[in-house]
Amino acid sequence: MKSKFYIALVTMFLAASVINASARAAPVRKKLAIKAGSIITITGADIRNGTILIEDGIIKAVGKNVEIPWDAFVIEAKDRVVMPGFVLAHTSSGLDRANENIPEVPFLSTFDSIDPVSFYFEDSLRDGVVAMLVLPGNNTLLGGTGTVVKPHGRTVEAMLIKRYTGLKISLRPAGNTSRMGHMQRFRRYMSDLKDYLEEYEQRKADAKEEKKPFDEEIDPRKQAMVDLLNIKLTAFIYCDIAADVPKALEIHETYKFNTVLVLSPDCYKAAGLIAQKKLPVILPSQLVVWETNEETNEEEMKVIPMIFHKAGVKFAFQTDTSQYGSRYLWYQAATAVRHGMKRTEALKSITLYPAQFIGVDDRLGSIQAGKEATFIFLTSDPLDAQAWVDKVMIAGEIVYEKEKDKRLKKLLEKPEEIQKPKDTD
Amino acid sequence: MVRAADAPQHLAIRAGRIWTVTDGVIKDGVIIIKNGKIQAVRKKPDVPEGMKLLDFSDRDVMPGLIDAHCHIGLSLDIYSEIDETVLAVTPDMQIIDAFNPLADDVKKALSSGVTTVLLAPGNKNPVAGQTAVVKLYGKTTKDRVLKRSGGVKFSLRDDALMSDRRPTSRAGLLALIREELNNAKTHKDDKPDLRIEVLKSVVDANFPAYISAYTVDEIASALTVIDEYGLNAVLIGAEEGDEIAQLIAKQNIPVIYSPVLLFSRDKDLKRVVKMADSGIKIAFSSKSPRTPLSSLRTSAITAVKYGLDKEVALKGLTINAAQILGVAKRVGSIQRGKDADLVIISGDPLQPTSTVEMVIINGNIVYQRQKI
Amino acid sequence: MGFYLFMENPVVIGHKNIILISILILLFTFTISFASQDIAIKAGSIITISDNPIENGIILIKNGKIEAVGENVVLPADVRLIDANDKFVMPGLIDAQSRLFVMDRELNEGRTIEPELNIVDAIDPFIKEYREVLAQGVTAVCVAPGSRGLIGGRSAVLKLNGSKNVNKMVLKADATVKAAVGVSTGNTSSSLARLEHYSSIREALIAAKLYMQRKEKADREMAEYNRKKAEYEKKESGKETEKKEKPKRPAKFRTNPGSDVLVRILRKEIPLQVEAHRVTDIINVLRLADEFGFTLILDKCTEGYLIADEIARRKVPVIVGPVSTSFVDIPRLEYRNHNMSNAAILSKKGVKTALGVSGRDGASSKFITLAAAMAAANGLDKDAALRAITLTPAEILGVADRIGSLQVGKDADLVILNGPPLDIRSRVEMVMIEGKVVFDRKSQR
Amino acid sequence: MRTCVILLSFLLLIPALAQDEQSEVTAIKAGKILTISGSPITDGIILIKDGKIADIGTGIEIPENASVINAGQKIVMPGLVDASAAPPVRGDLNEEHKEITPTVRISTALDPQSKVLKRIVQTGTTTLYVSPGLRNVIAGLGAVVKPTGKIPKEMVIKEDAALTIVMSMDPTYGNQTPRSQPPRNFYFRRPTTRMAIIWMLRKSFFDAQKYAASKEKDDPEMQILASALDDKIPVRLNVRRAINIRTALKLADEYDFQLILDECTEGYKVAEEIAEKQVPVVLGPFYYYPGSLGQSREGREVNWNNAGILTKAGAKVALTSGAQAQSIDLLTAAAFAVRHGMPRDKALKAITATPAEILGVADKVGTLEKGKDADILILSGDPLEVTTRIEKVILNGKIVYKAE
Repeated sequence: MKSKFYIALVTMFLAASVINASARAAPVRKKLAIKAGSIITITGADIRNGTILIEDGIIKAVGKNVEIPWDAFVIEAKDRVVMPGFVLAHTSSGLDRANENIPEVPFLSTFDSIDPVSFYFEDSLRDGVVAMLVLPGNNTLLGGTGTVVKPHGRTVEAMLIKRYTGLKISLRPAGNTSRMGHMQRFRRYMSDLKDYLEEYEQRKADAKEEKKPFDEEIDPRKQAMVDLLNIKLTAFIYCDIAADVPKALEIHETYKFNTVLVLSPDCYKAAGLIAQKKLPVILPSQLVVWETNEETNEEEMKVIPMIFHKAGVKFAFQTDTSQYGSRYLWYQAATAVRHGMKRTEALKSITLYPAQFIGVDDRLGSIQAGKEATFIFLTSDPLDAQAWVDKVMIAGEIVYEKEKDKRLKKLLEKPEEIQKPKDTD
Repeated sequence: MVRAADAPQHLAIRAGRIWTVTDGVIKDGVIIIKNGKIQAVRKKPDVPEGMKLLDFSDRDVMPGLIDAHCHIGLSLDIYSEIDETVLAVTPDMQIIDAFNPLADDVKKALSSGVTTVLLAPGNKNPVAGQTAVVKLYGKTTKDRVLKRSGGVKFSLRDDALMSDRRPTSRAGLLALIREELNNAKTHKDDKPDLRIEVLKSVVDANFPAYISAYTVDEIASALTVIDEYGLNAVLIGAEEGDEIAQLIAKQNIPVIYSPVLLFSRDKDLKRVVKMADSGIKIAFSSKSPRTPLSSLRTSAITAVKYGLDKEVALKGLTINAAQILGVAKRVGSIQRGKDADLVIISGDPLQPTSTVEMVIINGNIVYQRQKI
Repeated sequence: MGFYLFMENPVVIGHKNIILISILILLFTFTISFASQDIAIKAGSIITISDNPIENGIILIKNGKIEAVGENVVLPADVRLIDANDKFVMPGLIDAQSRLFVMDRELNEGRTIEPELNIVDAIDPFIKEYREVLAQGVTAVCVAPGSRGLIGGRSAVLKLNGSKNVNKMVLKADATVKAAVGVSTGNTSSSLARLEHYSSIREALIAAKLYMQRKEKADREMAEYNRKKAEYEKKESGKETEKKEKPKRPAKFRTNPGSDVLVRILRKEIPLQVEAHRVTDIINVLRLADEFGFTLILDKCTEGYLIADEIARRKVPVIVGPVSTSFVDIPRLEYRNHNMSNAAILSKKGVKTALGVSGRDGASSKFITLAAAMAAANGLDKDAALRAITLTPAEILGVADRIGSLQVGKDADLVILNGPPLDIRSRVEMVMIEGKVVFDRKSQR
Repeated sequence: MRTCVILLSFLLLIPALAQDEQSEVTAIKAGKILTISGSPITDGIILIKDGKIADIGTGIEIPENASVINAGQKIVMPGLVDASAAPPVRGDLNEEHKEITPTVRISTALDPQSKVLKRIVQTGTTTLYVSPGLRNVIAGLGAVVKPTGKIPKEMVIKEDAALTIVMSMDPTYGNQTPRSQPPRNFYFRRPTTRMAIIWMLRKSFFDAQKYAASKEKDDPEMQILASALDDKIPVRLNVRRAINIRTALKLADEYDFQLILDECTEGYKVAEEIAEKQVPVVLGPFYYYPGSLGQSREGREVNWNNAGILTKAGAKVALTSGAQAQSIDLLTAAAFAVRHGMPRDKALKAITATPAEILGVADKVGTLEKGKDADILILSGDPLEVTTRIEKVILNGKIVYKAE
């Protein structure tokens, strides 16, 4: 009787949420219980045959013997591995265009250029990513601010997790300008900003003195940089070569930014410097580079995550959709484990740490009571090459199921009838 | 400066040290020169009567230096005039036809102590043309030109690849060279063809092939070709030759090495040393105008700094070069009967602090250093 | 291998040289314990450069500085003794025309007036070449922006101490401001272009002069205002009678970092280092110096030997280089009248002459000794040649208080050789920077 | 204290390094040996004598002088064979002055110092096929090489392994018609369309047949084509679209030459036809999506399970790193092939035995059998796991790579 009432309620809820929930989404239950074969909590120990209790999309309890309320809807996942969804701390995909042509455009926001129907997001969901920070690309000195979204939803608003997060500063000189000029332009911008703020404060003070009302806003084109200076925004500084790292650190020191370093493969040389400053970094998608040993003339394999791991730097992985393997976050973690990284650390680097870097660790990144019920259901261990994402749940709502994934089917199965391919080329 | 015209018939040079190269260093010796040839090298400082004496008792004398590969006296704009690139295969081309003995750079070069050079076409043709061996001074063509045609220059360098002419690829380059050599091999004399005949004399191994190859793969393919056709070959450049030094030594192919001064990394500076150590006969070159002829000696000195045996270095500047170029009968050492090509130098020739003070070619004083 | 020891970041070990690394670690433990300890070097011959050479002398080093030099120096108890009885000791060499640490394609921003650029932003501390340069006894280099920019930016003097932290490498930032007049591009040079270089630099300096005056005026006004404001407020706090009207604040003076640098040149705070090759260009540059009275350093100065007297009369220092054109990849137009005796003639006429390699890449700086030797071969006397790659460049670049000679109080940057410095057979045995062994031949493979 | 600890560690290192020197006989003890040819051997021993496998199996007694590599419980498998790798050759891979260049042997231009080689060996590849580029209709002769040796002669283990012919659109790229403008260089030529490609092919085959019949034997190019036509040299046809695959199969029947299909992006569409003709397939690099790895316009209709579908149909498939994409290593390629539906054992064969057969070097490499080259990998775990790493690579009996 009572449960009937719930179902009715749920159908209403569904009707409401159908706008931003995709058609195949399962109904959101007020109370859910997931019985999982194994639970990877990230923060705590793994749990075999455990239960996760969810209420209104929030984790109420997780453990081996959590007692399930009579009115909870139970999801049986005995043969599944449940873990928090992957978090991607830096991407410039899913945008119609990653960069502006003008070097200094801090006032732009990716929120305005995210393309919700881009395949990128569909693929990301399939690959188990539940949150990503979309930042401008690396071709502009001050590229603009980023947006944290989930790869699910028909509109940017529906996808939105956190607006106005992080500002991209790229130390790679665009075109054929030099690094000297690039740094000069940056310092110029900052000194002009300083002048501007001084004058602004002066005017404010004058108004106060003359008892006049002061309603002058800060120039919206400068607002982002101002917020950077008073730590309302995080600076994501891109280093194109190792030699950029000392400069990034200098910027971090001088302006007291809240800094995350976005690194290119070459930057492994600077691991020591970064470790001293204890800055969080986002590793390049290419995890292995080769260096020619000048004595022996042999090619030596440098495993980037290991170098930073040994140096004691906290990092998150990122992916490159076009590249073999490294398009998957689990593959990145597995590669690190291959070369000797601790499994737990590797898993943290694709869940908890990126969540911390982009400031959503209060909701995502681990399975703990109080956090959002956002999981992926895997067919086997996440680092296993044969493991597939079977289901994705975001805030208690199943938003992806493999067997309903038509596109994946098309990519994996033989076409029914062999149609003659038309010759256009 | 003594004008070359009034060079005396007889000339005696007294020197603190005579670096004969072929038989050691003679202290306080005398060199007797007659009609531009070395008549005698004496161990005693006394000089016969009635002879013009140049007294350098506190100086050293060495044979004139030999630059085993350069493009001097060829033209003003060097980079356009040593490559005839319309055709890829031009064995019948002769560099001597482009040589201007009165060119400025030839005059300038006299102060460097270089007296003999190998002139070669550039690297842009797989089969580039015929080299020549000339002196930087001579009254007549006869005593200036040692060899009108010293051999055929081949190029396995990337420079020989062009986007609008065969060959465009390394594989194609080697296919082309094989094709040409095969044609030469199977050539019937009934239809005469100068180009093919020159190559025929090369594959018949009496006419030397100067093969320009710098990197390991270039040298490797050069060795393969040399081996396949049994060429009488000399490697030009061979900058990375140390990587396969044993193989070069095994086929005993001499090497005309690139200017050492073009390198700056220790690894590269030591390469020539490794090659010499594994028994390869080395000659130095300036590749002028890449580096001036005045830096030929500096190149050798730098090699010595990075471990090359001093004697090998000295020979690489003189007798070895002469042998590789096939002119050792006339130049390359201070010996009775050879041309009187001498350099008077302020000290040990392989010290950077010593300077060339006088240069003598065929008994003529062609350069004398002024006090500043 | 000694130089590995002072890198901030750990050496990543290749599977081949494990043993070597463990030796390193051994060395490391020792150096740690020696770092703070006093060092004494017993030397067969000490080439002080500043004073006469000392036979069988001792150099005492206390925390990185030279404590004492001489025949009879009293040694403290727990001193670490380095025996160099049969060896030569001289100050670390300086290449005043280096490209070491500067990344390719980062030398120039454009053919413009950009004094504000700073070469330090183009430094790559992670390059390996510096070890080879160090192994030849070079302990400091001056790197300047390239010659494409008319006023290319500020140069810096760097130490080869192996630090990966750029700020720790820099011995002196803003050592000079680099300018170039009449440097050909693409090996074509027109006298008109050369004149244009000269005049646009001149215009920049004139503009800077006006800027300076405006700035000073603005400062005066601001001071005046503050004074007025102060007494006005005093009145305010006083009784309400005879209220004076409130002083108006002058408009804020917008500073221009670029012009600020030029102002420092005009105030002789930074010397202007001008690359000029031909006589006409050199004369023009000298005229500029006369007109604006800044501190001038002539760079390259290829045809300087033709007007040595002119240069000498104005007491303008010169950094000559390259000594032999073989250090320039392809002979450029400016070097047509290159003369190996340039340095010799200039210094004979009493010009303060330093030597530079001005090679085609960073590693070329290792040839500085060769350059000196060749200058010596062409008439520069040997002592002057040695001075020209140690103390003279230090003086010209304004770092003579720290490096350039073996004098009490200077940094212990020194080289130990097994023979006279200019002899080709001599080998560098050990190199020290601020008392630390940064190169040691014994620990080489 | 610290010092002596280090000293100790450093003394302990010496024997470990001493092992590097190869003595006459080497023996590998391993927990599990994947021979590929037969069923896996547990606790087996491999004896290596002058670069070849002298013996393999269980309970083989090890000679005194033998130096022993104890692989403990690790997994041992044959060195990988890459049937289409990035060629260790500098510059242009095609001789572009004309479209038909059978005499071009890519092996003559091999660069022994190539970084590609030194890297590829560390990812487990011990044999690779080097092919000319794809810009010519008949591009030239490829060779099978090993990443060792100082000159090409020492590297090549099979000269003239296959004649590379390109039926994809690549040869048309850059060719222009002389109508709009007067010909400025040799790129004003055929083919500019697919039909012209096929036409040029037929023509050269036709000429080759004529040549084979005639007395005059003085044309090296025709000589090679002729020997391809009477099965002395296999023909490796680069095709992507299904229609081209069909044409290729047709041509093979028509001129009957020994056909190998190269790249074969749309092979899954015509799997049965390929299988029934028993034509081996060398798959190109794996593409997630069109345009992802810079492949040509033809790679539009990709299927992640191309390999799986072809194998299921019964075709002989080799997985490759693919000339363009150097970021791929063969083990990963196999792991993903399995992920996308290829049977596990087939995937393992597809990077060892099968390519060896296709390249005609099965007598030397591809499996762990007595008498074959001692190209051996020692792995930390299952070869198809991303978390598994290569501990040692042994090439011709010598350890060429050792993980730190």
